[in-house]
Amino acid sequence: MQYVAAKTADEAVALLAGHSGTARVLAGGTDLLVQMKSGMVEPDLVVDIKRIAGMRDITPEAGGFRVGAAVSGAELGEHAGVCAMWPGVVEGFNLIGSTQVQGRATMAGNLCNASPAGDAVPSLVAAAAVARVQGPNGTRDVPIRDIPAGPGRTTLSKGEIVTSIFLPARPARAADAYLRFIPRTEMDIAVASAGVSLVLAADGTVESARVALGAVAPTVLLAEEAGKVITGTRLDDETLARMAAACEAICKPIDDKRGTIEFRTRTAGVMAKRAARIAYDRAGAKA
Amino acid sequence: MVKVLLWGTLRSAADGQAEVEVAARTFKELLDELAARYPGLEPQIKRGVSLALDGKIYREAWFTEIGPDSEVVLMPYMTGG
Amino acid sequence: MKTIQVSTTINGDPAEFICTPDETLLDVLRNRLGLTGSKEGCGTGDCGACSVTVNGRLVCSCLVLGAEAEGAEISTIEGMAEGETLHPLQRAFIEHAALQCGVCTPGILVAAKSLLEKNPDPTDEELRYWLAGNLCRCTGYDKIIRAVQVAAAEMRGA
Amino acid sequence: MALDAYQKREFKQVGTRPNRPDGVDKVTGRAMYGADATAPGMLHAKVLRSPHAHARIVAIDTSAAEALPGVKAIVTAADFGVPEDAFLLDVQDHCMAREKALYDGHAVAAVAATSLAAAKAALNLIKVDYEVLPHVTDVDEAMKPGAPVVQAGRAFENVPAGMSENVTHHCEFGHGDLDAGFAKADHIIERSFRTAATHQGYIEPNACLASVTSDGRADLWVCTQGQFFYRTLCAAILGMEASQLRVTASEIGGGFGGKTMVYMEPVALALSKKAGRPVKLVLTRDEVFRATGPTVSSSMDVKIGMTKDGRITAAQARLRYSGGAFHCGTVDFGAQAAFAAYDLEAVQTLGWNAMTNRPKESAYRAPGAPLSIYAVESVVDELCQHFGLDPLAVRLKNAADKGTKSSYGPTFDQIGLKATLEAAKAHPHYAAPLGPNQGRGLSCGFWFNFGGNTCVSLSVNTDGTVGVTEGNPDIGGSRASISLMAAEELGIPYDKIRTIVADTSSLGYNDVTDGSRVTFAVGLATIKAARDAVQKMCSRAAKIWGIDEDAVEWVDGAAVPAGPNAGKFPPMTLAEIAAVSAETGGPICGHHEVNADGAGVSFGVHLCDIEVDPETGATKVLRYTVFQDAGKAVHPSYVEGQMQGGAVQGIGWALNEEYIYGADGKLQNPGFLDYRIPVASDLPMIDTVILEIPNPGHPYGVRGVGETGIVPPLAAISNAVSRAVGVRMTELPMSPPKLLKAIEAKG
Repeated sequence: MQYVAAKTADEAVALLAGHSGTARVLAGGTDLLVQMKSGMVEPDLVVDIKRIAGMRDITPEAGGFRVGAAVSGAELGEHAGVCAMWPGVVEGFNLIGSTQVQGRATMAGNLCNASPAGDAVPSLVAAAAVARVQGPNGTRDVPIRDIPAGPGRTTLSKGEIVTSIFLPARPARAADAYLRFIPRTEMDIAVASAGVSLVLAADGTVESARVALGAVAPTVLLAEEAGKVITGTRLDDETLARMAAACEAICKPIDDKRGTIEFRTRTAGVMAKRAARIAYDRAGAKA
Repeated sequence: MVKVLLWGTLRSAADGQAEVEVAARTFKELLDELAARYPGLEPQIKRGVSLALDGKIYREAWFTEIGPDSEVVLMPYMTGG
Repeated sequence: MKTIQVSTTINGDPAEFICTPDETLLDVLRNRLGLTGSKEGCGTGDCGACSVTVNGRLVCSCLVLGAEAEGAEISTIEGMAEGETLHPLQRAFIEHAALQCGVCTPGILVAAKSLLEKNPDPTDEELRYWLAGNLCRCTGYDKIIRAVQVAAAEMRGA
Repeated sequence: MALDAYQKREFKQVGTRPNRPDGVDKVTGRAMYGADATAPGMLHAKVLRSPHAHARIVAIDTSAAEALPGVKAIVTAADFGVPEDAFLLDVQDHCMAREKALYDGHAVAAVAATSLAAAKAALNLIKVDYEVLPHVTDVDEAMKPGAPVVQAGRAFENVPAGMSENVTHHCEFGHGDLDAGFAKADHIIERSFRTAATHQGYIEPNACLASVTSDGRADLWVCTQGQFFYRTLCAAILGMEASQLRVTASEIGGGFGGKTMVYMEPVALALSKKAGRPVKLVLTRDEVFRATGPTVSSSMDVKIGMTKDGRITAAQARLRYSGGAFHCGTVDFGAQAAFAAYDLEAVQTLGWNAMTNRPKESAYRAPGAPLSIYAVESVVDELCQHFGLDPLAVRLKNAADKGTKSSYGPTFDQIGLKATLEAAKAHPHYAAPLGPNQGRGLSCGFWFNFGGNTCVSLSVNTDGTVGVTEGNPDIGGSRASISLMAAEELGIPYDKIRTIVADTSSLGYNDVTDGSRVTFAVGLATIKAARDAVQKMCSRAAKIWGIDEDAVEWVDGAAVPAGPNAGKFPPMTLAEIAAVSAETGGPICGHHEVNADGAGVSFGVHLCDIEVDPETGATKVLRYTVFQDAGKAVHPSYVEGQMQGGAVQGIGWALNEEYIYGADGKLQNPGFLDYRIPVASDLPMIDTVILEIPNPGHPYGVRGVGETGIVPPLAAISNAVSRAVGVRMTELPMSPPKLLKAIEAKG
């Protein structure tokens, strides 16, 4: 195996594009090193992108924030601006692993690992965040939703890397939230999860909402119907029950050691309605 | 004579008796006598037994003296974690 | 596999080592530098026994490549006491029986120290969540939480 | 006067909380554990493991691996003999599969190479030709006629005819007329329970460093609960004489029973012998889960009859345990312990062990008892609910006491159950209010405890300090407790004593650190070794004073003239006597060797409050209190630590920990990510109440405390959860999917 700490994104792209064997990008390494330890992957080339200028920066842009691909959970969690604007994105990302893992893990890595249960992804989908992808043919912006192709697979082409994630600007009365279900309080993979981002109208009703569900399908689901159900409401119990039902209706989970189809479906709805409530209260508090 | 209480699974090897009487002054004599009188008990005795004497459990201790009125209970060999 | 030469600072002292590209920082510390205080309980970031700080960030050294340590400042359990003087956390762990077998203890101490540097007065809940990645099978965590709070109070001068 | 019998006394040091002697090493990273040792020329070993749950090994071709540069030795079962002794054969077969791979993860070959990378690469080059066989991993399935036979011809003579060949063992305990007893009951509840296998979950993976030299001598450095037993097993498997194999116990990173058995140590020795170099073998966490530990899994039926005023009239339990692919007698302990807390006229417990394609069971804290007591305490709780009776009052009404004929035969001597129950009843926790979706559970627990083979040597140094040499690895602060007892007996300060754990060549045989035996038995031997030294010191003082040695007493760390000579000479301290020991007859040492009995059974009661999220089945432990009889708490902090640690392991077992097997017979969760032991944020503080009802069989009244603490949590939590959700739970762990299903089925 060869290890290269790339100095520029161009260098990283060139290395990855030009390599014929198994190549992997190393950002936080919290998935890659585990896979290497277990023998799941034996890369011939590992390209470390943490030393590329800008990769560890969080930069204000167009009223929102651009988060470099190598920004760790701990770093994002310490950024007051992002925490205020996108609390749900931060809390989703910060739920990954332990404090120790937070010192290393990255959102881009969580996204590109393409686990249906990745905790950073539902909130990013709900936030309509956009990944900037650089490859041999240049740079393109891709909605987060379109990056994962299935468990462990992405839509990125050979040589392409995510260099940053853009969190768009928000109106004042807006907030988001993320909840996942795990059997313990920490250190587990989500059994079902939900990210909810919403904007309130001046009268305190929901003006628009995006709901995303994790761990209940091969990729994160955007629950469009659930978002519609809560739009125009104040999230009374009856609305939330309908929203949960709308979420359950689109779940296509698997049975495995972490949960049953029935359980995942049920808890996805519960997480969604609870996350919606939190986002709603947060947005209301800002108003 | 000493009365020895046998646990359930051993009783079939001792003509169905729950309690047998043997002439013994020590554990060693007791185990030898049991094995001689009831050969069906021998495999378990070889694997190991503990003995409770008046409520106190002994794992080995051949020469522990048994009084005529002592309560003697045969138990599986104890281990732990 | 071609080895890589790496220059770092470990516990305040310059350190150089060579490692293979797939070798973890934990392997380097334990096998190449003789710093066996960091323990491997899982090798997959699930137990925290190998906790160290890299440039001030708490990490599992089993999830860092040795090669990534180039130019970094690393702190391990071996650097926690100053000479003969134990860190207040170390002293509190002994005085309050916060260890039994002791194999998780180095990682927990490194992690707790890292928290108190950020937050000198954590609640029990903040402390428990911070330490959730440090498994202890012996103590049930009770005495660990108490000992960290005792040390935190002492460090605050309370 | 029997010196080993309990005598009431005022303690000066026992009962205090000094710093542990290994503390500084452990907080500075200096302590040397299993994987921390190296040796010149050391090789690294890796084990090849079966990917199949059950397969005949048709052929193994190691030639390509042997040809790999850096590979120095490869061993398979062909490198070992076939022991005649059935127990030893099982131990060896577990370390290295002989004819069949019996479970997923079973070792089939091992490689020693100059680097770990080379050893790993070599594993990939070993070709094993398997004939995959049908497998069975569930105990009830394994007992059915026609089940795949794990090993043939292994049943004991006590197994009734006509059962599946997997059933190796059967037991029955109890007394009285069950039919008559059940006829007297106002209500009878019969329920079936299941528990998953769990792992001891020690944080330090098994590790050893083996060095065999060409003259046949060998050294083994290993994390173990018992270096002497490891020596016995390794020497027998390798055909060595015990004196030629020195085993040194490293510091041990947790064991809980799981490090009482060899798993790969004989393999490391065989590799070292073959390669002619030291070999280090460290298991990965995945290997620890797949091929060491775990507990039995179980399926159980319990039937109990009760009168409406809360008296149990008859009780019966049928226990089906599986200890994996080998014979296992753990069901004996489960069957004996099941009803130990109760004074019963009619009681019967029946047990069976069935082999399954799982790793060989290893002891785990009070092996077998937590399961059967979980089932019994659940049914007792449900009967209390049925009659609307207070669960503590019902337990007190039926509690075993001095003079009770126990459910396993003997009549109890002094026991602490009633005092423990009374303490729980009087505790504010029992009366605290509960909120919605919350429930309170309680359970009794019991463990036998034992003593065993113990040898201690105590040397008085010429500077007035004392060394204690004992032979049991310190897994929870025992060196501190041993030093305290020596200090108490000698009358010198605790910090003048250093207790060390000896290797197998430096001391007589000591049984493994198990059965909660160390503070009891090693403590007893230490006290007696100290008394032996005291007698010698009194004799030296008598000679110096020119008086009869019977006229010298030991008071507060000094020889004092007594009787007719009282006051004639000033006291002579231990340091003063030691300083002139060369002049008065040579070194002064005390020794004691014993196979200790009379450990004294131990009871505990746990109280816990749980809140259940009715929408997800998530549980939260809100409050937890442990009440346990310690006989005498030598170092109360470490007694509390045992109680807290045991409780939390039990919480894990009750709520989330389990071995999950797929339809393919493979373990699905061999890692800390999906084998979910409790993390700090899952738990509240664990309150403890230590009771001290002296054990008549120990000079200081000490009872073992290490194991009882894991027994009550399973039922205490299940009872709390069942009460919180209004559904009786009968399967462990009560993971959220199971709990939510039960809640939704209730409607």
